[in-house]
Amino acid sequence: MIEIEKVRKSFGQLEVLKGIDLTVKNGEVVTIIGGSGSGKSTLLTCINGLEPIDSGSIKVDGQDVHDKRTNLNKLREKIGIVFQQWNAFPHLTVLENVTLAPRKVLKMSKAEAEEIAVRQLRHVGLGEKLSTYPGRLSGGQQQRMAIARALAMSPEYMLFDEVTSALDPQLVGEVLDTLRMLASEGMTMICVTHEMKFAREVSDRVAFFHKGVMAEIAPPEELFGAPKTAELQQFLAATH
Amino acid sequence: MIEIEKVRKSFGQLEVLKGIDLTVKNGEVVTIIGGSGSGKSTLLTCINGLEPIDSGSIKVDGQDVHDKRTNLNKLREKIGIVFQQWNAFPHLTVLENVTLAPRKVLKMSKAEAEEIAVRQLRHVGLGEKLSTYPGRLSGGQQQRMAIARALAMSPEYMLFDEVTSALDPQLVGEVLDTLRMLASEGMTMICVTHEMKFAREVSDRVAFFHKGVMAEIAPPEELFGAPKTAELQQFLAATH
Amino acid sequence: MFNTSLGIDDLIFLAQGAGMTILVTAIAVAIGTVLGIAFGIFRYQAGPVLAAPVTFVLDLFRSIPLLIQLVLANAFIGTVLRLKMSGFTVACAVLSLYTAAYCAEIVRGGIQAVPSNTRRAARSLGMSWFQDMTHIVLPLATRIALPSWIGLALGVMKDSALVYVVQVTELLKSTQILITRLQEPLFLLLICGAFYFIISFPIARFGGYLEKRWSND
Amino acid sequence: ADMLDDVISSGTLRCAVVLDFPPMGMRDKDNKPAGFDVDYCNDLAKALGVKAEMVETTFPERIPALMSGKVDVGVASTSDTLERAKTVGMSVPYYAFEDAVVANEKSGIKTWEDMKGKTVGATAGTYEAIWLEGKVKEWGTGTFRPYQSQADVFLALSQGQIDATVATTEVANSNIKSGNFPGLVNAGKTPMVPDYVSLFTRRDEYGFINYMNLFINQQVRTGRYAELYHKWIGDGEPADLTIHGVYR
Amino acid sequence: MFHYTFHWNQAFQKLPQMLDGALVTVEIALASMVLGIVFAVLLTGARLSGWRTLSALATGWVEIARNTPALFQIYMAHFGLGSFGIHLSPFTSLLIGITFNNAGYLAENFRGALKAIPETQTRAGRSLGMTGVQAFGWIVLPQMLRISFLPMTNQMVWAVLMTSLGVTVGMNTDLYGVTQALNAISFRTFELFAIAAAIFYAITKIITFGARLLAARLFRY
Ligand SMILES: Nc1ncnc2c1ncn2[C@@H]1O[C@H](COP(=O)(O)OP(=O)(O)OP(=O)(O)O)[C@@H](O)[C@H]1O
Ligand SMILES: Nc1ncnc2c1ncn2[C@@H]1O[C@H](COP(=O)(O)OP(=O)(O)OP(=O)(O)O)[C@@H](O)[C@H]1O
Ligand SMILES: [Mg+2]
Ligand SMILES: [Mg+2]
Repeated sequence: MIEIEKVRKSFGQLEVLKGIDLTVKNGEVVTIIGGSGSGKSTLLTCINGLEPIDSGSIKVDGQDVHDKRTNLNKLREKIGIVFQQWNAFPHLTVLENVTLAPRKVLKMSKAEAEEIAVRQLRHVGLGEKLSTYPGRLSGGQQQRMAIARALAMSPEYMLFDEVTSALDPQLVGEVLDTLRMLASEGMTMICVTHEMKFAREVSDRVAFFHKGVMAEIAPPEELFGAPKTAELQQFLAATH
Repeated sequence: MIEIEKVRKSFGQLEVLKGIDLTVKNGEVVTIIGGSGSGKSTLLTCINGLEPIDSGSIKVDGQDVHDKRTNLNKLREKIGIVFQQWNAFPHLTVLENVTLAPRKVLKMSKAEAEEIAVRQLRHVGLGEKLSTYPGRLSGGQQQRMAIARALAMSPEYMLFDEVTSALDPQLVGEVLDTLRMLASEGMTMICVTHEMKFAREVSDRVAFFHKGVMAEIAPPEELFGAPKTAELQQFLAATH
Repeated sequence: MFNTSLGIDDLIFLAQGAGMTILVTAIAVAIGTVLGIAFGIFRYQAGPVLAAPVTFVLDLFRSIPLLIQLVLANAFIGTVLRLKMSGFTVACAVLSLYTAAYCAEIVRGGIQAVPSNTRRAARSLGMSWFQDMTHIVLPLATRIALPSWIGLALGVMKDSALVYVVQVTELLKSTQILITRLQEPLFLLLICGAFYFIISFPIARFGGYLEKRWSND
Repeated sequence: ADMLDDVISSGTLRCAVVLDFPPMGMRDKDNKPAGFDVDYCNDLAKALGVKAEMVETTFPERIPALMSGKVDVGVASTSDTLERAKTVGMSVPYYAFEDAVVANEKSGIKTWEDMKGKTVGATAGTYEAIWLEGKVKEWGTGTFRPYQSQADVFLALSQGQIDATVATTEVANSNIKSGNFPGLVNAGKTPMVPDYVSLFTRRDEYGFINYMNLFINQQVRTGRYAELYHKWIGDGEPADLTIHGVYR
Repeated sequence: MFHYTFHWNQAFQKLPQMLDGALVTVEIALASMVLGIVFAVLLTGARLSGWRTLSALATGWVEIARNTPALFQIYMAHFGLGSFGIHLSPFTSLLIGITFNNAGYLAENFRGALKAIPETQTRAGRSLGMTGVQAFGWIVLPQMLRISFLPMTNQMVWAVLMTSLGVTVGMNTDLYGVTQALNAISFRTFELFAIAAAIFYAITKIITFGARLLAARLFRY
């Protein structure tokens, strides 16, 4: 369970998160939508402790992420995250990309790590690309590799930050399919996305961020069907 | 009137245009759709003489574009073109971007050029951004500036090459609105686009390119409603 | 020019000079690179304020003619501190720091060019700072920085022509010695220039090739 | 221990020598150091019972080489100017030069006075250079160019980059005779006072300076001075190293 | 602590002479930069001209400039040309040597900068009816100069540092030459060269700072 309480966060003068409350239960898929700069990415990076927060608290399985005593490297093993871009380690093959963390962080043997990696890469449809370098992959394949890499750590939670927005329209589908598959397998996920169709279809709840505030949160039918705030109405109209 | 007859064009071994015939009457809006690499952009650059053709002919108002005696610089003054990307001259302000060609090519005075530029920039909704540098504009604003820049030369024809495809989804709308406005004002236009909704709505005729051939051309209702060739059916299915 | 009195012994003498050029360069580049990596990481990690003293000192090495650096170091070590240090040692020490000063910039630039998301991805997988540095950042920064580093190494080789001021007889000095005796300046200078060129040009080309190849993917 | 002790116990005497100054210092056909100064250093090392090591320096670098500890002593035809004596300790003279004008034939220079208004040069930091630069300033016309080595001066002179130089008679004759520089002529003596040259070491090494003084004295007494003169410079009498009317 | 007595006073008395030398140093560096940029533009043009011989000559220049020591180039400009009976003053030789070097490095740079400007920029210009020359002059060149501005600043700093090599061709009026001449008389090596170093440092800082100001004025995008 991820429990976010009254989280505030500023970059210098700019307050990016203005008191966010959100609880994500195990097995739940929460999608976050919202305009550019509304703080969506920032929230995700706060959840796995890549960015410190100013006040409030974030607990993952009851453990406070921003407590000094928390071993963040340990905690991050169970929170996978995939970003919009530059996810791949370009100097490593696909297989090495996926085995690196299990070997160095979980201290697995090479054989063991490779077994898991191959399984996850097959899972996302990259079983044929093991010894290719990411530079030779399409953007969609790179993103799926990044997902496999995160999955290889056997995370309990997955965070996705607009994983399709840097992709050509043709490639979006294959990555979203991978996410759908994960959702259907019961993975707990928070997905930031611009793909409304996807959000509608896959989420248990959709959250709408506006200027650092979570303006609305509701099951998709409700949120898309009957947007309450003027901002959300406007936002939905713009993205038709 | 733009008259394109049996135009063939190769890059090295690769034949990109395999005999294109197309006539665009004054005031008409023709949209070109088609897969990547089908030769759409190449045709546009041939129309204003940026690329030479191998055989066939292209006439604009009866003047042969690829005739050696044609003064291309002169001819281009009446054909505006806007590309997918890197249209803005980054070292000039918005106003300077628009006044540069009228001043240097049409030898207008600074005041005269600025008057026209301001008018065109207001027209595309950039009246407030005159002394901004393009780097500070959103992609959509940059494209609208590029349109204003082309309009400032008072062209009789406008060619648009996927002017929205490098833009974030939120910004697409504002640029398409500008194109709609131009169309409604009676400008003769050829638009290459991936936006089917736009094509359907604004075009007099839609042309479908496939591998260097104009596979179909028809009014939008007909083309989208009853695609004849298997390729077009497939293409439309893929772009839902 | 074609009936030269340049003998086989003289060629050996020139080769010794060339050997000295290469030796001094190799030592300076080896030590300078290690120091440069350390300084570069420090400058990147410590932030501008903490790193200011290091930044300042390194900047000195890039803002004062190498000739003066050598003369000053020589005078300071020998005259002021009265340490007996061979010219070779002084030359290597100064050139190493000189190399380090440039190398630190290259390293810092290389690290900065690693996209922050790539680093975040590594940290998100539970890797520690050190693991991130060794497995992700340095390998990537190396690819970005290698072409510039090759340029630097060649630059140091060319600049090592100045160590004659601390009585080290490298290639250009050997050439001048032979000119004194044989009085065939043009011919000898061309040999000397050709030597630098033959070493530098292919390596520089290789650097350009790497740059092109790596910037494409 | 002072430097005399240091040298004896280290077993090596490091001499700064200038090797583009024939016949005083040069390289033989094996590119090995040779010349009057080189032999003189070897003699000094032999007297001290140690091995000699030649450290080649340029003229401008010979004193910095001593000051920075690269050498123990300079045997480098160094004029005993008062300015230098502020920095290093000078022995009594071990040789004396007379200077001559060497000119490029094409310049038409026949005597030292013809140098007025011409482009002249000499080796940076030498006694001749300082004198010549002074003269050019005094004349208020012409140009003076210092080069880093005697070799560059003669190269420049033979290429015609400069019209004339001032060099010791020995060097002038040796270079003209070598045949390496066609078109150079000896245009006669200069009105410079004879150029007495000394060995030098650190200013505060009195023990060593004392030793060198006695050594120079012994070289003359034993006839080694004349022997070296005949070996490197030629027939005739070596210059008198005493100066009439004063002590030193 | 030191066995050495610093004679700063004696050295500081020579400051006016050294500052005169610094002026000459800056003059040479500036002149060599201006000439270097002109030649670099010509070399870049020659290399892109498609005319084989011309392009090979230009490439030869660029590669020699970049692959041999600057000291060698300056020495060649004096004694190398001297072998052909071309007599140049030390000032001219030094200027030629540094200009040769600057032009080579800058030409390589300009070529890279040109590559970084998307071809669509020229196309956009041509589509507006501009001639090739107009499109280059109004659109490509300004952007190229901006991309090359930092490397040009660095090259300017290099040019200043390279003037110190003039002593090898008999230069005695620039900062290094003056310092060496003073040193030959008094042998206060450390003091004199420390002052020279400080002056060189100040010059380079003024250049980089000035360049930053200039860039802020010139490039507001
Ligand atoms: N490291 C940082 N330093 C300073 N400001 C930052 C930093 N990261 C983000 N910001 C700012 O914080 C605000 C929120 O950024 P964030 O990336 O969370 O937005 P977002 O909702 O993810 O937007 P997008 O949809 O464009 O990705 C933006 O104004 C951004 O400029
Ligand atoms: N300058 C060129 N040199 C060589 N080949 C080219 C050049 N320009 C285009 N091509 C090739 O010609 C073909 C057609 O290109 P064109 O840009 O016209 O396609 P398009 O229909 O505009 O595609 P897209 O939708 O991707 O823009 C492609 O295969 C392309 O690689
Ligand atoms: Mg974001
Ligand atoms: Mg196209």
